[in-house]
Amino acid sequence: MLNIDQLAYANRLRYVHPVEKFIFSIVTMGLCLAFTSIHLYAAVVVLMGFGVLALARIPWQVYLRLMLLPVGFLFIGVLTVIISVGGTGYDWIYRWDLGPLSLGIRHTDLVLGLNIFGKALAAVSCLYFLSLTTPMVEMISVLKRLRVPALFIELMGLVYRFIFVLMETAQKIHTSQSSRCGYATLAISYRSTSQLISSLFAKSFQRSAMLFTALTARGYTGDLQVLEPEFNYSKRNIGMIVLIELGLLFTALMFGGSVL
Amino acid sequence: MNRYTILILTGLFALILFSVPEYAFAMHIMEGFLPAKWSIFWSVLTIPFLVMGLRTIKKKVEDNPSLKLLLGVAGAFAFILSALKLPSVTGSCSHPTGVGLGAILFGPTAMTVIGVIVLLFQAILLAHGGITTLGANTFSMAVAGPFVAYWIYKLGKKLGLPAWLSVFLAAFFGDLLTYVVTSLQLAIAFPAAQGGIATSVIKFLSVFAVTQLPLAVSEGILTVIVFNFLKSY
Amino acid sequence: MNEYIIEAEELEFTYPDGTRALKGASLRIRRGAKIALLGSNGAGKSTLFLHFNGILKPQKGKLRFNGVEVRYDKKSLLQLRKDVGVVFQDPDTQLFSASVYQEISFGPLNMGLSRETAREKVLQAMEDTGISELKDKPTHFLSYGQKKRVSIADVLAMDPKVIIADEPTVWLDPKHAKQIERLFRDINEKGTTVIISTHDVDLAYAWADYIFVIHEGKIIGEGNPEDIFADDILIRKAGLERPWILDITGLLIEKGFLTNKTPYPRNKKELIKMINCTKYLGGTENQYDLSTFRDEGRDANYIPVGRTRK
Amino acid sequence: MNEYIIEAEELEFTYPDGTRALKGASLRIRRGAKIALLGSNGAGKSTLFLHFNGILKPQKGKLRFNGVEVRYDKKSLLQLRKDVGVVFQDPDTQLFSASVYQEISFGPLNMGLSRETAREKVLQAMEDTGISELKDKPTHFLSYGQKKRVSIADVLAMDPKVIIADEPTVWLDPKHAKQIERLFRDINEKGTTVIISTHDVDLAYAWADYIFVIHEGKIIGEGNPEDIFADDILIRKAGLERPWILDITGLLIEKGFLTNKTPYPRNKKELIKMINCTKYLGGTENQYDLSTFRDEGRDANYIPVGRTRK
Repeated sequence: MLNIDQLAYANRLRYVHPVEKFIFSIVTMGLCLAFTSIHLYAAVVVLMGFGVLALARIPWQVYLRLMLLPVGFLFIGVLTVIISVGGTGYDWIYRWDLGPLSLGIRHTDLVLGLNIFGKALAAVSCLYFLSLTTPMVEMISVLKRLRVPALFIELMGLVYRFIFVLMETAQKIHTSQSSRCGYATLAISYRSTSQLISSLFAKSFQRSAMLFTALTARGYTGDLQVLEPEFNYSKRNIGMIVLIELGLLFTALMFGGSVL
Repeated sequence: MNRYTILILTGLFALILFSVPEYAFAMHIMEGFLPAKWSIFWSVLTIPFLVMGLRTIKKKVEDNPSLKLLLGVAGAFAFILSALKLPSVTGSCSHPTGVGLGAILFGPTAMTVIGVIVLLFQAILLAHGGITTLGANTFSMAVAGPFVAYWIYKLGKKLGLPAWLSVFLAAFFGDLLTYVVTSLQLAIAFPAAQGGIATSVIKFLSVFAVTQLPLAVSEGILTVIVFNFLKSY
Repeated sequence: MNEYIIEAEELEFTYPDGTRALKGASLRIRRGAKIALLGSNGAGKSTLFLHFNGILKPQKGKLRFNGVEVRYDKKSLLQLRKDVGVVFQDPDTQLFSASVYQEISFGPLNMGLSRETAREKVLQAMEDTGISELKDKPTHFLSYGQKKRVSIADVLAMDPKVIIADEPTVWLDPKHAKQIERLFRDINEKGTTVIISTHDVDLAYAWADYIFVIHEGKIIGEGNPEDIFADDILIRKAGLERPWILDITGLLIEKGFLTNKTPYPRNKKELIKMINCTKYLGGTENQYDLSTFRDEGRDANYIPVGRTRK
Repeated sequence: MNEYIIEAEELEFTYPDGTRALKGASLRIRRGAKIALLGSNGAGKSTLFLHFNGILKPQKGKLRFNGVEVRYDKKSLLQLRKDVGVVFQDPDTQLFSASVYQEISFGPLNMGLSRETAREKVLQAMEDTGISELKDKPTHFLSYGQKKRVSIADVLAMDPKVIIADEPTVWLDPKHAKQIERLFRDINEKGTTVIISTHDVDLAYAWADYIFVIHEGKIIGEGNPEDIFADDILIRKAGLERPWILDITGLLIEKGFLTNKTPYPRNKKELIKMINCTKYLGGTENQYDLSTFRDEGRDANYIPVGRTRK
């Protein structure tokens, strides 16, 4: 289930400074959001694909599957935008009359839909570049440098750690239930699921109490201070990032780029 | 294009709706889907709630340091819950939001903070939702949903409804509102040429109603069962 | 009825994260036997028994239950899970219900038994595991040893033909560990095949009729306990140790204090009896009568057959 | 400097749910010793060491650290927690951070050390526990044994004077259990007092200099391992067993195969060496040279003093 997390710890760009990776993907994502230009979107998708596949060496099957993941939402969303209900007098490409109403596709909507499609795909590839190359621990430390409140950072760290602890527990309970014929019918599934949830909740509660004891034993009084991992900036990388972003900006401005 | 094309398109639409359930059913607006101004608008609108939540937690943690750990573990719990397959009356499976349960147990403001974190992790670790749409998703899932669920629960208690009914209604409407707000957000961003936002809202509401209405009922029932189990613990 | 209740042929299984847990594991479990599946942590024990119960489906290889190949449709799976019960290692995660009674009734009710029949099964299982007085207690108030018993009753209540227990005595103090050992012996005597998966060589040696040694996803040896532990290379390869009792007895025989004309003792009690019988004759002609020192451990007269080392 | 680093006098503690966990427990821990706190499940071990670290405050009785009575204000508590480190049984409840490096830095930073000093302590602790290569790994990718080491490094990085470990070898297979045992011996050799709470009599006998037996919230016996396990009534009362090695050695001495002029062996290796040295002289005048058979277990020359059985 947490394939992305696993890959983030094992990819070839793991030891590149997280701030460099963060700035690269967020600025690119910002450009995609700011400009409407199919050329820009295509360039970003190719660029990020190159980064993920050739530089980070993420297996292409995995990347393909990840790219297909949001397609469901994308199709539904885009189709809902494209197909309109309405009267006459517009630039219909196709119209289907249903008595007083008509269902159809307008030219402007189709262009809008295609733009949304391209933009979302480009933005998603930026997100994947970031999440596939930067482990969460380092992502959190980037947020800390960005002056996100300490409480938020600490909670993020705890949530992240305990996602794995609780997931293991949930899996064990699920296995144990399945091995005793849980989830056999719909009614049994309901019962099994709710037992799983409530038992997991009770165990989570106990865990937090035990964690409190264990941390208090190490002097916890309310703050979760930790040392930050150390990385070295690379002048070469920073130069590359600046060049690429300028190139993308140029692409956006040259090829029908309009600011939304 | 002729009507056959339309039929094929509709068929394709239905196919996607049911073949990619994991994504289609989770009401998270995907990365890059909202125009820039709306991304910024929803983020700005969410920030006060987040700050309020952080302040409340901070104050409470000063008196009771164990609360921070409880919230951290609760956040992880919410994440697991959202990734859990849920038995559904339509036969398909999807995600409970846990919005109602969380709001009743921890209060709506704390739920906002936990919600942002969970949504951020979902975006990064599961590719559900996104960073640019984090504000919009937070507003629907971690502000509107929890607040309404919390108020309904309180109201139900005041009116003397049976506990299970208050819990059911809170979870049901919390879930439902999440879907209504998301549809609204999409409609405002992409108003229909004729009929404007109102028409668009109807379009999005009806598209997602197919899956979200049964889910809201499922979530309601499940929350009641879980609540009863928790009471017996 | 087939002589072997479970037969696995060249099972292979790789987890989604890339861990190759089973790399062609083959074994045949004789009906009614007391089996130990012996291996160090991470050898593939858990993955193997999750196959026996149909939780995992082999990516390659075949699994037969009672001579019939396991199919993975819903109905066959339910039947298999009814027939093969698993007692997991950590009762803290296995127990998920609020009360002991509710917990134990989970299996029988899922099998579609009527409430009345389920009730009988639950009460019987509670009696067999000696926890009748805990019926209405909430599970999270129980001691560790009690939880362990409840988790055994969980499975017993489903009347399985095979019970698999994962490291059943870990974390128990000596007294409670003995009780659990004895409980599994009693369960076996009523006709249930019992498989214990463990890294505890003393337990495997003292308790089992027959041992399978698993290492890196393969069965690398099988046989009766004496033969298994006589094979030094096998034991070392599997990252295990010899039971202390064999080391000491062997040494005492070598030094002439005990004779080598007798079967080896299987636990401390037997060794003590054996030493006590020694009349200190200078290690020549001491003869032991089996019946005088054989303890309650495994059957004295179980002779393993059909050994098919791969 | 006080001879005893921790002194507890008649500690009493009842949990909010009514469980009377301690009913007047008294003991004195000698500085620099290797101590085992031995008792069956639920005897009060955990409650007792949560007092040593100031997590629980005794409802009656007194606790002294280094001769000074423990006060429960914020500053004294922080100092006590720096001085007395606790390694909890389940590393998954102790580790709160996904990064091994950040996890270990938590304690030192709480002590108010500078980032630079804290960094050094963390790296040193990782080296001492042999986990330096795990620095960049996330906690959730570690094996159970590795997590255990991280949880020990957590505490070591704080430079405590006393380390308490709760059931440190449970769930580990023999190989990894040995490694952890050795790790605690090394830590002790550098001058840290180590207390292990366990129900494993073989571990306590082989490892500890001095043993306290706890039963139903009271210390019911203390002494060096040989004396403790010579006291049959005590052992039975505490729901424990004698280590097998003592039973067998005792019997062999009784039967005249070994002489009783020598200290008892402490583990299998020593017993084997001892039997091997026997020249089978009819059990009369065998003399063993300590240095030839004493294994690496506990110190040969530690002589417990100041025994004050309550």
